[in-house]
Amino acid sequence: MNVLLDLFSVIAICFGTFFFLAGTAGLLRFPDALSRLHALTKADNLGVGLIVLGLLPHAGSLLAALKLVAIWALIQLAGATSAQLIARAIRRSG
Amino acid sequence: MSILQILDIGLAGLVLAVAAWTVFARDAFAAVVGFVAYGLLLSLVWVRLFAVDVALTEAAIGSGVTGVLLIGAAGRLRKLEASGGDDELPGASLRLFAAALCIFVTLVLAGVVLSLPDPGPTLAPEAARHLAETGLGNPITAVLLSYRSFDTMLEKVVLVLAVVGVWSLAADQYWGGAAGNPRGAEPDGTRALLAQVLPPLGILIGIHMVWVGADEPGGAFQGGAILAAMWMITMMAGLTEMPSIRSRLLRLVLVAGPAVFVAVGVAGVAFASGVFAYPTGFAKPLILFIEAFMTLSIAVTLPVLVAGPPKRLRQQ
Amino acid sequence: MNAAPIASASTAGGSLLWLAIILPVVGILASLLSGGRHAERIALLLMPTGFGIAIAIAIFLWRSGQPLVYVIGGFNPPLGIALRADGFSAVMLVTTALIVAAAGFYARAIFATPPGITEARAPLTFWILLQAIWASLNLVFLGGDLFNLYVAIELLTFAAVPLVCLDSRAETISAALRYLLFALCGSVFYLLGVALLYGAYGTLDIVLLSDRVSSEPVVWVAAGLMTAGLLAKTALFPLHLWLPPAHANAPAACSAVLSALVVKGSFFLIVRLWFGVLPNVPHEAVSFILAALGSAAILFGSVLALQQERLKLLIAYSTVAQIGYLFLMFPLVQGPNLWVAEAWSGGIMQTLSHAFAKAAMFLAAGLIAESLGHDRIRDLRGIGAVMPMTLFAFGLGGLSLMGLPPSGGFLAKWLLLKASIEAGRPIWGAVMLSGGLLAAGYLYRVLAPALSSDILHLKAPPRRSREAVALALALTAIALGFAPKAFFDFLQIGRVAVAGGSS
Amino acid sequence: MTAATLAGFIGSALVGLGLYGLITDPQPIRKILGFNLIGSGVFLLFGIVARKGAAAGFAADPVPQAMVITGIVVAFSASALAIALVLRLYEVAGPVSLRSEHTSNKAEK
Repeated sequence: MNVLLDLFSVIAICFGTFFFLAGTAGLLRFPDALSRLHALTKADNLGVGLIVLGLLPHAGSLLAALKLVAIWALIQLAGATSAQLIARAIRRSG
Repeated sequence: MSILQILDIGLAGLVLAVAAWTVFARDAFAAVVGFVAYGLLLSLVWVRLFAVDVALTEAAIGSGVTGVLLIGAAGRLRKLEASGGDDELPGASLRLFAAALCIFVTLVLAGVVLSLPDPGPTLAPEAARHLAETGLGNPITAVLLSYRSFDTMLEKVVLVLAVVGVWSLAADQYWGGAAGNPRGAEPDGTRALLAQVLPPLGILIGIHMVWVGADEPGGAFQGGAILAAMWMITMMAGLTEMPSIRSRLLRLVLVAGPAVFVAVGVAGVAFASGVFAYPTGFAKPLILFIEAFMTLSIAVTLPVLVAGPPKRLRQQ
Repeated sequence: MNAAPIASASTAGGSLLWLAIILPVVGILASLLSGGRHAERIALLLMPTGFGIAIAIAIFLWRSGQPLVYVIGGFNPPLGIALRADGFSAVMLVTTALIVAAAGFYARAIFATPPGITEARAPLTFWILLQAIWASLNLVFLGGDLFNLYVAIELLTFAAVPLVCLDSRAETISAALRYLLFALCGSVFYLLGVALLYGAYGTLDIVLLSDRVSSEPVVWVAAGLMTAGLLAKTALFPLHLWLPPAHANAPAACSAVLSALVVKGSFFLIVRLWFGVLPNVPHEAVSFILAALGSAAILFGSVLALQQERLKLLIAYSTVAQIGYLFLMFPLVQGPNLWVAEAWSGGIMQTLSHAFAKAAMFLAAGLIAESLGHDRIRDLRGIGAVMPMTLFAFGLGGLSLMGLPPSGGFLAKWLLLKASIEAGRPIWGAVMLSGGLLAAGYLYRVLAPALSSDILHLKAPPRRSREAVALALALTAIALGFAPKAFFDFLQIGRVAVAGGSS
Repeated sequence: MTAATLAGFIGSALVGLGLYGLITDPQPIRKILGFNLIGSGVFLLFGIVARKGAAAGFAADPVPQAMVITGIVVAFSASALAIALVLRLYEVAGPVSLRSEHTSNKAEK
């Protein structure tokens, strides 16, 4: 059981970091600001989500697990809002 | 070399690279954005130094609130200076001299820091020995609010003076007016959504941080900074506005932290062994009492400082 | 003197020490809360009380002959913080209380809330910040812990900088900004030294540190950084660039406090550092450098003062020069020599007499500028006939700056001169004498036209009471010249002998 | 190399970098950034001192940590006052660099 959970964690976190890597590559390589933003937000949301998912079995207590989920939710909220605002600023400045 | 060491070296390189960016970037706005990222990276360094309280403070105030302040200022300066005519750097000889001086300072400092004894002299045992008297579990909170509470009280006065100093830069006709945008100045769906969803959770987290700060990392500064951020978010969304600087309530909240601190401190003369001493057995409740008012004051002082001097007449 | 008992217990009268700090702090908070006219009332009410506390501290000190100590919160250093008062602290406390009160009384005419308005910007901030300067200086003079003193100098910065630009003119704002950057840079280097000292010795208590420090690289680097930082705040040549525009353009009451007191705060900490923290580390070479910079400041500041066309700028450059004299005491207070007590008294006497004389001169210059609408020196012809009392105050202050008897400035320079000759270092004496001649030169440039028989018309005659304030300060500077021997014994209370060979 | 040693190098280098920015950059806001860099470098040195003082079951000496927390708040207040001054200066006088403006020795006309 423990081994299975560990395996799950490793796989989830690996995938999570992969999305971060892809997002970073996109941020550096994509040609314009809007597509860079796109790469970044998609990767961040999935990346953080998977890492949090992978960490959940190791949270130790229900409270700690809830805190992890709260962190994920807060990052979602912050990421979505800032991406919106940045995109609007880009559109306004042309 | 372990993985952790490699990560440490990578982090160190990143911190220095971003710091160098803030110094050498051509555009002031870009430099400021770099500074915010730098602050976040720095809080990771603090975690690596096992100073979680400091990491929280650095992230919340050193990077977060300072970042809002600097980005706001850089944005306004960019609007004000159409051509930006003062970008010329000083002459090469001065820059060379400055570079030599700075490298010298860095080397001397690094040499001295490396020569410091390790393990070094420490007050940790002393702090631990008196921890029971305070009833606290977090030694840093004990230092801030008991052993060296005099420093902390005076630092609250520094915040009050900073507010007075910033307000003193108002134009005379706006005295009694308010800073920032009026309520509903720029209606904006995204910001309004964030400002409605985030604060309930943020306020909870802020209060939680102050509460657990007695025993775990956290405290009035960190919790207060989060509460401050929540208020700033609602102001940015146009849901709330800065009150008039003459508002009695605003002033009451600004001075409440230091005033309660001083009052409890002076009461120590009558009820405990001396000024800023706590009566035996009442240390923890009194510390939490002071922290509650300090948090409130910090939560209001930080946004007031970010908002700057009053810029408009108050709408009646 | 055995330091251990001093560090560990509060003494009789110790409670006065925290009271001297908390009282103006309460004033600041109450003034901001109640606002408007109350700020002025609170400030003016607290000033006599604060003066009483300062006097009481001096009396306790005189009776016991030992430094007063108060341990805050019952936590002994190194974990906790102690406040200490020695002879130098006590006279500085009294001086600060007097000059702050004088500046406050003088400023009532300018910083009164106009009738019909509940609260105005400049008055409210002036009265709050004046109390803040007072509170932070008291902390500077009493603090026994280097980090506590860091908070003190930051408080002082926050109190002093906005006072420079209360009138919102572009040149005062840029002077204030430059002052702030210098001051912040100074504090951060001071803090860097504090970090290194803590890392090396595990305490920041001055008395405990003085027992632990030894001559090693970390101490020299820390002391060097702290001194450099404090010199930037004291505006010792060549770090003086910020001072003349800030002091010359601020409102006169603020200039008086800034020039007479605020720069002395960081000077006081340099003295604390080298003679309180590091007396057991011989430091003759450092003293020589400081005195050399001081000499350069005297000559450079005086020569620039000679060239100024505005009265307040002339006085500000004279401050640059007079700060230089303060550092001449450093090489003369070394080792267990006979002249050390004289040099110490001379240095403190210079600090006090310059404070009173400079405050008097700035207040007088402020009255002249208000009455004429300008302070151009060449257009002051005949001012002596229409504003005799103001000019008399200015002249008496100048007398003390030149070092002519009878005045505190004379006594200070005479003591330092005597010590320099006894020490076999007449060079410092020569610098002092030439500085006195230059001072005579730049004061003559003001006094000669002022006393001419030209007819001058004032826009508005000054108020007698405000002239009297300036005159009272100038007379105090003169009266210091009659200080009895007991006063000099008082200044020696708590002085720690500096290690080092007799030269 | 321990994290503390490494942090010692970062702290020293940050002080140097910040000082360079403070000296050479004419724009006031960049000078404020430089001051903040020096400040954070100094705080890091406090952090190393704290880490080297780990004892009594604490991973770091709490006293220097508390000092850093105080210091961060003071540094923020200082930045706020400096920024307010810069913005006010721009309002009153337009774009000004601290270098181009000279000490006015001349009489006011």
